[in-house]
Amino acid sequence: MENKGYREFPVISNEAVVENIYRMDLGGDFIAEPGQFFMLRSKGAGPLLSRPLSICDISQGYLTFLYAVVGEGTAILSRKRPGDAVQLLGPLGNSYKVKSERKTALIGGGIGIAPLLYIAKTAEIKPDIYLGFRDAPFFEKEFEAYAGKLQIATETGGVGYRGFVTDIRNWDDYDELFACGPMPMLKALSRKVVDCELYLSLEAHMACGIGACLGCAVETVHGMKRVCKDGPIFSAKELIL
Amino acid sequence: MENKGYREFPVISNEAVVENIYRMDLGGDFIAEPGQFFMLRSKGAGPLLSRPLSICDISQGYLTFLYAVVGEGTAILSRKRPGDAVQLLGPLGNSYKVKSERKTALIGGGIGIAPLLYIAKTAEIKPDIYLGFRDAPFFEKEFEAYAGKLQIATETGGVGYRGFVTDIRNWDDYDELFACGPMPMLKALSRKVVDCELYLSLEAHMACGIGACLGCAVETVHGMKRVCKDGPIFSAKELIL
Amino acid sequence: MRTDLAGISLKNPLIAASGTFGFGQEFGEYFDPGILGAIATKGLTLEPRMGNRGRRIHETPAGMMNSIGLQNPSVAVFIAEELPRMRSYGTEIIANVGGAGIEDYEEAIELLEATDISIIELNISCPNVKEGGMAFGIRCSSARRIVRAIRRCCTKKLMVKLSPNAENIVDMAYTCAEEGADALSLVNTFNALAIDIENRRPVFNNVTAGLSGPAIKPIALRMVYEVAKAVDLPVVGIGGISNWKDAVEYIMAGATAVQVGTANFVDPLTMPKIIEGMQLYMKREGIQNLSEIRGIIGGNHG
Amino acid sequence: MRTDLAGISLKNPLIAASGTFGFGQEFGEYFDPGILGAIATKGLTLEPRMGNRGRRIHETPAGMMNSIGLQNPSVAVFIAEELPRMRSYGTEIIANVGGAGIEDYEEAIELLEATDISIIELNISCPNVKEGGMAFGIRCSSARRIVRAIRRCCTKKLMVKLSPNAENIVDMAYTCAEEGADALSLVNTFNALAIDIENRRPVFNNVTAGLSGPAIKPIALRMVYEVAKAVDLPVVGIGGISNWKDAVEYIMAGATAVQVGTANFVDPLTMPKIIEGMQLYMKREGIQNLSEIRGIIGGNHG
Ligand SMILES: Cc1cc2nc3c(=O)[nH]c(=O)nc-3n(C[C@H](O)[C@H](O)[C@H](O)COP(=O)(O)OP(=O)(O)OC[C@H]3O[C@@H](n4cnc5c(N)ncnc54)[C@H](O)[C@@H]3O)c2cc1C
Ligand SMILES: Cc1cc2nc3c(=O)[nH]c(=O)nc-3n(C[C@H](O)[C@H](O)[C@H](O)COP(=O)(O)OP(=O)(O)OC[C@H]3O[C@@H](n4cnc5c(N)ncnc54)[C@H](O)[C@@H]3O)c2cc1C
Ligand SMILES: Cc1cc2nc3c(=O)[nH]c(=O)nc-3n(C[C@H](O)[C@H](O)[C@H](O)COP(=O)(O)O)c2cc1C
Ligand SMILES: Cc1cc2nc3c(=O)[nH]c(=O)nc-3n(C[C@H](O)[C@H](O)[C@H](O)COP(=O)(O)O)c2cc1C
Ligand code: FES
Ligand code: FES
Repeated sequence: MENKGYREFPVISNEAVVENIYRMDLGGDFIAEPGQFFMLRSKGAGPLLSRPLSICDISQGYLTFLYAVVGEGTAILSRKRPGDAVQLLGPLGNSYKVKSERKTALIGGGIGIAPLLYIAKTAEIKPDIYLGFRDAPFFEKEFEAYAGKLQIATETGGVGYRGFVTDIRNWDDYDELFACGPMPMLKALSRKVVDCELYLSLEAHMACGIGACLGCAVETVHGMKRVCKDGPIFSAKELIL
Repeated sequence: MENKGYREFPVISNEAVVENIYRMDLGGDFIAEPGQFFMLRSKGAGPLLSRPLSICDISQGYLTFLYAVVGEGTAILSRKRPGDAVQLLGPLGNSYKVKSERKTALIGGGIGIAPLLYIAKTAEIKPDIYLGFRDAPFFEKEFEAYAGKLQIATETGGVGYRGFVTDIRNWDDYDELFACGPMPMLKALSRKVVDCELYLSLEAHMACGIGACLGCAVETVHGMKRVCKDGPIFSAKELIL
Repeated sequence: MRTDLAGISLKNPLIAASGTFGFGQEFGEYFDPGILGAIATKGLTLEPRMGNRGRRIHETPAGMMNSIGLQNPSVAVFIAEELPRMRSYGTEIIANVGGAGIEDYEEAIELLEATDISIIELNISCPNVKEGGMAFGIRCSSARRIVRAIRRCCTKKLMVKLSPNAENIVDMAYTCAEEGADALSLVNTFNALAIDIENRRPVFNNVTAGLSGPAIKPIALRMVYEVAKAVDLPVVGIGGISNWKDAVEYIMAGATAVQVGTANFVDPLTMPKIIEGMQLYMKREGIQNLSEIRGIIGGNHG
Repeated sequence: MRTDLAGISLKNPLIAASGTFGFGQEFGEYFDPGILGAIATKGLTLEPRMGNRGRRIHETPAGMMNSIGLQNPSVAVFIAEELPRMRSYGTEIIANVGGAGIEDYEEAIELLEATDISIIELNISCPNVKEGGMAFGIRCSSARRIVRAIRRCCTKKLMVKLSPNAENIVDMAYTCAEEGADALSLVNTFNALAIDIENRRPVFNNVTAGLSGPAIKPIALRMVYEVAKAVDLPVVGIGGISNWKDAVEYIMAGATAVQVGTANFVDPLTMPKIIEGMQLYMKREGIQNLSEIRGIIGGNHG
């Protein structure tokens, strides 16, 4: 038992990678498992509740978040400048490891690509990576070094496969899939995948992030589970979506 | 009628002059009368209501506030760094001019010295200036260039007169006095001054700053008046303190 | 966005809330009050009132408490000195009337009867005056007495302003409807307490004061929804409205129009911004008339 | 800061509020729950409940709304699986009991009677379950029925948790006192509404949900003040407490102890920070015992 709670970290950089999508690097020596997340907030200003953000990357001396500006909390975050500080609780939630004996693909949709980078980086063997975007891809180059195959899909067809990333191929020749993205994408994937193990990283509105409020509950075959504590990663088989 | 409202200005500098007392310079071409104030807030973060701050100084291209950190609003302000922005409404309230034909003294207590600088700077003739502090004086050097006589009082006696600034002397050989500071100081002065015109700059808790909420009302011989709109400067004769 | 409020046609459903817009003059420096649907005056009483002594304003998380105490120059002075100027704005003026006893209310209404004002907002819900005021707004039986008495002498449209401190807001609404109110507005401020722990006493001389602002919006919206669903009168939604999205929420909950209070203090341009925001919203969503979304979440309006 | 709550001695007056602290386990990673005065369990029901579907959490200005719907493993499973671990913390455990009908409540209490728990918190105020729950907490007549029934079968200390949606919170308190409650805790969440304007429907499947957090503090504090002044029972203050100053305000309003809810989500270390802050405050002010300031603004306690 450590008396930790929220701790403050300095912003090293915080830049838009494309419109409305920011990359923020925080200074510090972080230890966390791939697929985990942090609860994040500003000090003494901004909304009451913290915002959950996935670990996008951890490097020597810093942690990277990749986030979309969708509302007040993320807008305040986007205005942070180097030298400002943010407060983090975590790392939180369960994790996911790509194992050498399993042929694995990582599938990300939109801002759902965020957790895939650190998962790929910490993999025992390079996974294939499939990234889907509405229009222009972003941040995709970062994945090159860690991907077996890297394939892009865009709904508008501007780059790569034209259409949904879930439709790029038949997935059943993989042993294992890990997917993160909007709920319709995850549902579509669940329906398509028959013969391989599918793991989904879920989002839910959270108050506490530590398993106390039951606000993030999701229905499973084993009863209600908490996205923040029992997840965010669930086997698709267990979920009742 | 101009559609103005709150406007955003960049912070040029924001430094502690002594512990808990900050000087903030904002970039812009400001036009305002001495003794007026602004309502001030951060963009999209921080408390609901804006904070009133007096004009401490206006120079070519910038405006200076001198403020004490007393609570949440001023604490947030004190964390602003060059390049950040704050939003201002104003200038608001009435004003005060030192006139050449009147022998005038300006009396400030604690952070109440803030509005005196710009009043002295815009005076038709150099007023005498009396500044009172609890312990160590601050910002007093800034007044030197604009003061006839400059005298300091400290309650602890470390610098200058030992005791309250109001007790420094008999004030009745001045034609006019302008005072700003804590209410007990203003009351003491009102009691002591017999024979010269005394103007007091008041503080009150404000919601709107523009005369609409009646939250800042003060009792006068002419009924209730609003510190934000009819003041902040009142003739002591008119006030029922 | 023209809106019919109990037979009175407003330019749009945005009304400045009583006590937060003075008599309009102060805001004239920032925008043309004529763009508003209506302005509710500061609460008027038969006799002039100097209001409460001591602290009048206290900030709370996302809200504020006030204890102004109905400071106002009296109905007579309002009619003589303020109304002519307010008339010149070219928007509907709503006279908000407070009082201590029923007779005071009645005499105040009588004076207003002689004016060209078309809507009276009967404030039976001000928590900041010791006598009368909110007392009428808590129990249906007292509300019934005052609304009945006023209805008898009031030929203007009568809008009763409800207190969220009412024991049962829906029963209160029924009662006012039964007694002939033409419209209801809600909510006034919530009775609340703040303590100055340094000095070990309440912040306000009256001990309690009225809470308003964004903090109360979720509760006020629920009340407006319940009342709009229950009674067959136009309901004006009030409580914490700060932007066009808040205003749209109230309309979707069943409000015919809305009032903006505390947000006018936070930014004097709040109301013009809301009007613009709603216009853009309606265009974007292809909404011709707000009745298309009014009460759409399940009220009986729209 | 030892505090007597209806004859039960607590280490200090800081109690974790029901539904915001789970069964303590999650917070064990951050601090030793044994430092708390007491922990109120998540609301327990006779049968296990999976809680509500759809959105459960919605943020509001300085507050949050929840519609958890009393998700819990049942009283029996609590007793078998959670209570032994909770006992090991070495702090008082308060069993918060909810239910649909009176019989459910009675049976749940019976099971708890067989345990060594000394305080039952009777939740007659949960707005998030369709049947029962808050319905009991609105009118005195329903409250009387349930408190009377429970009092008959409950030999533990009985603390009734009041709803701020009660028609009259003071009458409600009297009623509970008359029926033999040993203590009162207030407030539970305020019934509130949020609308998803993009999709033109309520955010929550149940339409309304419960508002908590700093936004409600001024109203909750006023209610605690009124109740503490009126009835001769210990009152536990709840609503928006986020720091030691808030806690001191409640004590000065007359509360015997306080519960911290939403603030536990905002920072898991809120409660240890409050305990520390209060200790420093008491030292600085030379306060030996909180009774020196309890109700000091004018209640009947202290
Ligand atoms: C485990 C987890 C990991 C996440 N990782 C990332 C990430 O790496 N990058 C990224 O851009 N986003 C991520 N999200 C989503 C991110 O938390 C939301 O976009 C963010 O909370 C929105 O806050 P806001 O104030 O800008 O938006 P608003 O819509 O104003 O927020 C209002 C409230 O709703 C909540 N909320 C809104 N959208 C979501 C959402 N999609 N999921 C959960 N809560 C939401 C907010 O937290 C807040 O409480 C993650 C969510 C979860 C649950
Ligand atoms: C016309 C005018 C000019 C002022 N000029 C200056 C100045 O130049 N420098 C300076 O340091 N201070 C000045 N003040 C006081 C300053 O406004 C307060 O110190 C500040 O509002 C405190 O905010 P806070 O959030 O830090 O404190 P908190 O105590 O947390 O504030 C809580 C609430 O009380 C209000 N409040 C607290 N103290 C005061 C006060 N003394 N006067 C008015 N409202 C208060 C706040 O505005 C806020 O609404 C002036 C006040 C007025 C009315
Ligand atoms: C400073 C202030 C003064 C008010 N004065 C009155 C008044 O005189 N008469 C009245 O009916 N309501 C009065 N109100 C209540 C408002 O009209 C409104 O009902 C309430 O503030 C809730 O709306 P809001 O959250 O938008 O402020 C006043 C509110 C405030 C904040
Ligand atoms: C997520 C959540 C769950 C809650 N569950 C319960 C419950 O099961 N039983 C109960 O009596 N109160 C429950 N409450 C109410 C709290 O115990 C408390 O009364 C209320 O939140 C007000 O306090 P606060 O403002 O400190 O949160 C819950 C509150 C929240 C926010
Ligand atoms: S966010 Fe509170 S339990 Fe998951
Ligand atoms: S602050 Fe609103 S009238 Fe002065």
